[in-house]
Order: sequence, then structure tokens, then C-alpha cells
Amino acid sequence: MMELLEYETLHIINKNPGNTQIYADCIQNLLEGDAVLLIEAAVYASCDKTMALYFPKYIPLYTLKADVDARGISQRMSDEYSSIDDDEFVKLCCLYRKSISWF
Amino acid sequence: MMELLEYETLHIINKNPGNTQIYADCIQNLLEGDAVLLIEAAVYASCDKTMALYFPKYIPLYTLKADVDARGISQRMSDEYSSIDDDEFVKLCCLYRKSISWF
Amino acid sequence: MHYNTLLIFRNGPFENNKNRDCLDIALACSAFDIPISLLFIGDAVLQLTRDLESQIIAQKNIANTLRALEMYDIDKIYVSAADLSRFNLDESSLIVSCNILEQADIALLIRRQDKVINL
Amino acid sequence: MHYNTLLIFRNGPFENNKNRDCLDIALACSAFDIPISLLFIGDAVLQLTRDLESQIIAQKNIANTLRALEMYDIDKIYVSAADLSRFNLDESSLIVSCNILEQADIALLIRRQDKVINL
Amino acid sequence: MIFSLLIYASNNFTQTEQTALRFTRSALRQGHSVHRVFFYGESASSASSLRVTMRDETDVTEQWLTLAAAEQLDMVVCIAAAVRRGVIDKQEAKRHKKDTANLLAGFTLSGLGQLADAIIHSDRLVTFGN
Amino acid sequence: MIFSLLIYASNNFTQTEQTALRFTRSALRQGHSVHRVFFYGESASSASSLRVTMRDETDVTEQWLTLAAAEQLDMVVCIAAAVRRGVIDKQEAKRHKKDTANLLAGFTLSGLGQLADAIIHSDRLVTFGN
Repeated sequence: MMELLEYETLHIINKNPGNTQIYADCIQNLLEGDAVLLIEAAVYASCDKTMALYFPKYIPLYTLKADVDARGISQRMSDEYSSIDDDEFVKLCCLYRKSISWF
Repeated sequence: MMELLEYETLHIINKNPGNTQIYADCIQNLLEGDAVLLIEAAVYASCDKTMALYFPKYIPLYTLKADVDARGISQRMSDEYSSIDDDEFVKLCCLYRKSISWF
Repeated sequence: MHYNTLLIFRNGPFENNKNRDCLDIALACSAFDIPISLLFIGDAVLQLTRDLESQIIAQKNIANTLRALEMYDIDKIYVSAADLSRFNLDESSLIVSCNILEQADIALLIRRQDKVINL
Repeated sequence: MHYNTLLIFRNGPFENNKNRDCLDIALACSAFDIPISLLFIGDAVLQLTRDLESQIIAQKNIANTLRALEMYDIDKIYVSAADLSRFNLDESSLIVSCNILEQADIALLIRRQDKVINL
Repeated sequence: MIFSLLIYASNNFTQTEQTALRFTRSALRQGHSVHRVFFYGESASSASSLRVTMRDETDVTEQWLTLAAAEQLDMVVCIAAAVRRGVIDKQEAKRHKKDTANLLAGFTLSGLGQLADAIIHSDRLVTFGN
Repeated sequence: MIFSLLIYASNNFTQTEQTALRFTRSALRQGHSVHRVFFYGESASSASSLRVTMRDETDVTEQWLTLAAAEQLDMVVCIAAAVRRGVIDKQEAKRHKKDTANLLAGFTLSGLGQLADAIIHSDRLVTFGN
């Protein structure tokens, strides 16, 4: 039996949702206890209603606020995502046991 | 009415088929009289039977021999593709009125 | 020689330097009186929107250069209708006046060219 | 500190320098007695096949380095079963002895790690 | 917490280093320590003293150097990645018979052992790449 | 026929320049002329004299230089792309107050006008990129 930890892996994606392979690789490896943070060009995925459906419901989804604002899409972000600032990004990295960057 | 020329655009793709957006962008813009040449990592697309179906039937499909051989896939290439050497690559560029590289 | 030239933009804003590099080619071609067209497809349609705030992420904004294209007599700017609607955008969202093309017309635009640069 | 480390390989042979760079990290970690695992998914499973002929395209072949991993006591090498079968490959096609993992076990392998490098 | 960063991005992706820089600033601001920033792959070219930043662009390398000086950041560039891309210090210039060195003061060339050391001595390794 | 090549690839994609080189050799072998090879974007870094190629790797830049010398190839590096990446000739070194130049002899730094000129004066423009 695997020990159940509350905060396991923070998956950080920075490529736009056109890079389907990267999203597939990340999503396939999500387990309960993980979270996903979209940064840089990946924040566009948060505007895509169908995209959110690919992520399991039990996975918290975050976007990096600076990237959302720079791209002017804060109004178009799906409800599934919470926007976090740089300090919260660091806090997430502390909270989760490790991070994986998908690029 | 557009003048019908026999050899119009040579589309050169060099990314592996996991880059679905690049293939979609190329395929959407194929017209009769065009051809597709797969080079570098794109030659892997020639092993993929379903991939060939996405290209319209009337489009000649080529792979660059050096890249096919370097990757050891000459036996696995679909029948739809003809393998050409560097000299034939240059000849295709002469034959077709222009080339577009998709990367 | 024939040199009607098309520059294809395919990348989202701030994603890499390709859109900027492609735009610099456009300006150089224009200075040499090369008849050029610009085509924005895929994520690159987002590059044309009003609401980019590049300073937040310390990136260069090419909006000013895009707005100045007219001054260089670069007015053949084409945008994919399908990609605009994919992002819920229309002509009013864009910072330059563009010709909005259906997919079939994009293929014909490409066919008409003598040279194509597609970064 | 905890430092069970996983290196994920995702790129096809000759595609870029990432596989080589990742392999160099593996060797360095091994020299520092870091417990490491290597995971090959996607096109990277092709990197492990016998029939690569890098000299045809004047590229560096990392096959020798891969074969030498055992000497460095790097023996936790994992390969995606789904990606192997996608390319019609099996264990006999590979130049190193690997553990072939189903997708669910790949996710668990990742979970067990303390650090992950994923170029 | 002790962080280390692995930076692996081409210069063509200008945002990657900027994001990493903001992350580092925020971590330090919150009282964490940053054990090392390791530049690998294409990022090695950032450490060249011959690069020129255009007037209308942000010089992210200069920002790294300022932060490093203020916070005693250890910024290590992978030596193999660097020499392959023509970024060399005096020692490498001598070894490879080049008549000049161009590593920016503030960066150190070293081997991947420094990344391994960072893996061992940090609570978190965060990669910023492209 | 008159060809020109546009090369636009990061050093991390080592195959791109190799393919372009083979293409150029083949075109010349078949009696075509190559008006210009234009290095843009990340490819500008190929022209640095400070790069070191490992013993077990092929130095594609050296191969370009050999071919260029034998065939009077015009190899132009985009000046803006080059200075941004720390590849400068003596004139740029002076302009930007750098104490050394590192452009390999055999390459010329020039503006994008040289690409425009190639578009005008070539039958075919072939891009090799990444």
C-alpha cells in the first residue's frame, strides 16, 4: 500500500494547448494528491472549456496571474482554475512534495 | 479561374507526428498540385498508417532517405511514401514552383 | 524572378521570438519593394489582440510595430476566420485592419505566392 | 534531504540534444550516489532501439552511453509498454535491459520520486 | 526551505528565464534560501559577456547578476553546455586555445556535479525550461 | 537554378544545419548556384569563433566554412540576431564597447536586407528551421 499524502506532485506546464502530446503526457500521470499549474503560454489552456474536462475533477488547477494578465485573458478563464501570483507559486512548490515541469 | 499548374508547392515537414498542430496546419493548406516531403524527425510519420490517411490521396508523399535510414525505419514505411535522396530533394525543389517549411 | 512573398505567423504572443523575427523580415522586404502579404493563423491571431500587457512579464510588445505596418505600405494582412472564432474574437478585437479569410481562401492565398517564409 | 531522482526522456533520437543532456545528468547523479531511475516514454522509446545509424546524418549516437549505464550501476530503466507497442517494438528490440511498465505503474513510479527532471 | 533551480531554455524563448527570475525573487522575499541556479543546455549562452540587449528590451541576465550580487546567489553554468556554445572562462580559453574569454563575471562554469549537489542539498528542485 | 537558404534553428537542434549543408552540397553538385545562405534567429550563434566541438561530434560550422571557401558561398548572419546572442565582428564590438570580436572568418554580419535581396535574386528560397 502506498502512503496517502495530501500534497504530492505539482505539475507545471508552460506550453500552449496546441502541444497535445505534452498535455497528454502530463494528464496520464496525474494521481490524486497532485495539482497542475499553467504558466507562460500554457495559460491559454484555461480559456478552453473542453481542456478542463481532460483534467481529472479531483486535480486542483492553477494559472499564473502574471501570464494571464499579460495575455489579457483573465475574463475568459474557465471557473475550474484559480489564478495565483508569484508568491503563491513559490508557496505551492513548498506545499507539494515535488514539482515536474512539462515543456 | 486559377491557372492549373502541375507542380505547385512542396511542403517540407521536419517535426515528429506528435506535433499535431503543425501537421494540421500543413494538411489544411494542401491543394492539388502540391507535394509533401517528410525530413528529420518527421519521417516517423511515414510509419504511421493512420497518418497517411490524413493526407489527401492526390498529394505525392516523400521521405528523405538519409533520415529514414538513420532511424532504421525503411522496412516500416507505409507504401504511400517514396523515399528520395538528397539529390532528388534538390530536384523536387526545382520541379515545384516553391517550398514551404513547416517546423 | 518572381517574388510575391508571404510571411506566415503561427505563434502566440510572448511564446518565442518568431513573430518578432518574422515581422522584421516583413519590414526589410517592404524596404526592398517586395510585394508581401502577412498571414496570421493558429495562436498567432492572439498576437493581434488589443489586450496584451507585455510589461507585466517584461517582454517586448510588438503591437507598436504591427500598428506601424500601414506606414510601410504593408496592408495585405490576412487572418484565419476559424482561428479568430476559436478564440471568440472578431475584427473589432484586433489592433490592425485585416482581411479575414476562410480556410479554403488561405490555401489559395498560399498558392498565389512565389516565396513563403513560415517561422 | 530526500533525493530519489527520476529522469524522464520524451524525445525521439536526433530530434534535439535533450536525451543526451538528460543522460549526462544521469551519469553525474550516479557519480554522486544519487539513487536514480530513467523513464523512457513517447518517441524516446525509439532512442533505445538497435537500428539507429547516426553517422548517416552526422549526428552523435548515444547508444554507447546507454549501453554503458550498467557499468555505472544505473539499472533502474523503465519504458512505457504502450509506447513500445505503438511502434511495434518489444524488449528484444532494445539495446538495454529495461522494465516495461503499464501507464498506471508509470504514474506510481513518478509518485515515488523526490526530484524529477523532465527535459 | 532550500530551493534550487534548473534552467534549460533557448534564447528564443525569452520568457522562461524571466519567469525563473521572478520565482527566485519571490522565494528569497519569503525567506527561503536558493542553494543554486544551474544553467544548462541553451541557457548557457545567457552568460556571454558579448551579448547586447536592444534598448527596448529587458536584459534578464543583468537582472540575474544584480539579484545574485545582492543575495549571494550561486549561479553555475554547465561547462560542457557552455563551451559547446562558445561561452568560456579564462581556463577554458587556454585549454581550447581560444584567444579570449567571454564568461560574464557573476557566473561560474562547472560540471553537472553541481546539479547533482543541488539535488542532494535542496528541498525542492524546480525546472524552468523550453 | 538559383537557390538561397534561410537557416533558423537553435543549437539544440543539431540536425537542421546538417540537413541544410547536405542540401547545399547537392545543389552545387548538380550545377545549381547558391546565391546566399542566410543565418537568422538562433542560428546566428553558429558563427561564434569561441564554440568548441567535442571530439566525438561533427563540427557543422567547419563544414560550412570549408564548403563556402571551395564554392565562394555567401554566408550572411543577421546582424541583429547575432549581437543579441553575443556574436559580433570588430565593428559591432567597437559600437557596443566590447573588448573583443568573435565572428568566425567566412561569415559576414549584415541586415535583413540581405535576405530580401536573396528573395529577389533567387528562383527558390528554402527554409531549414526548428
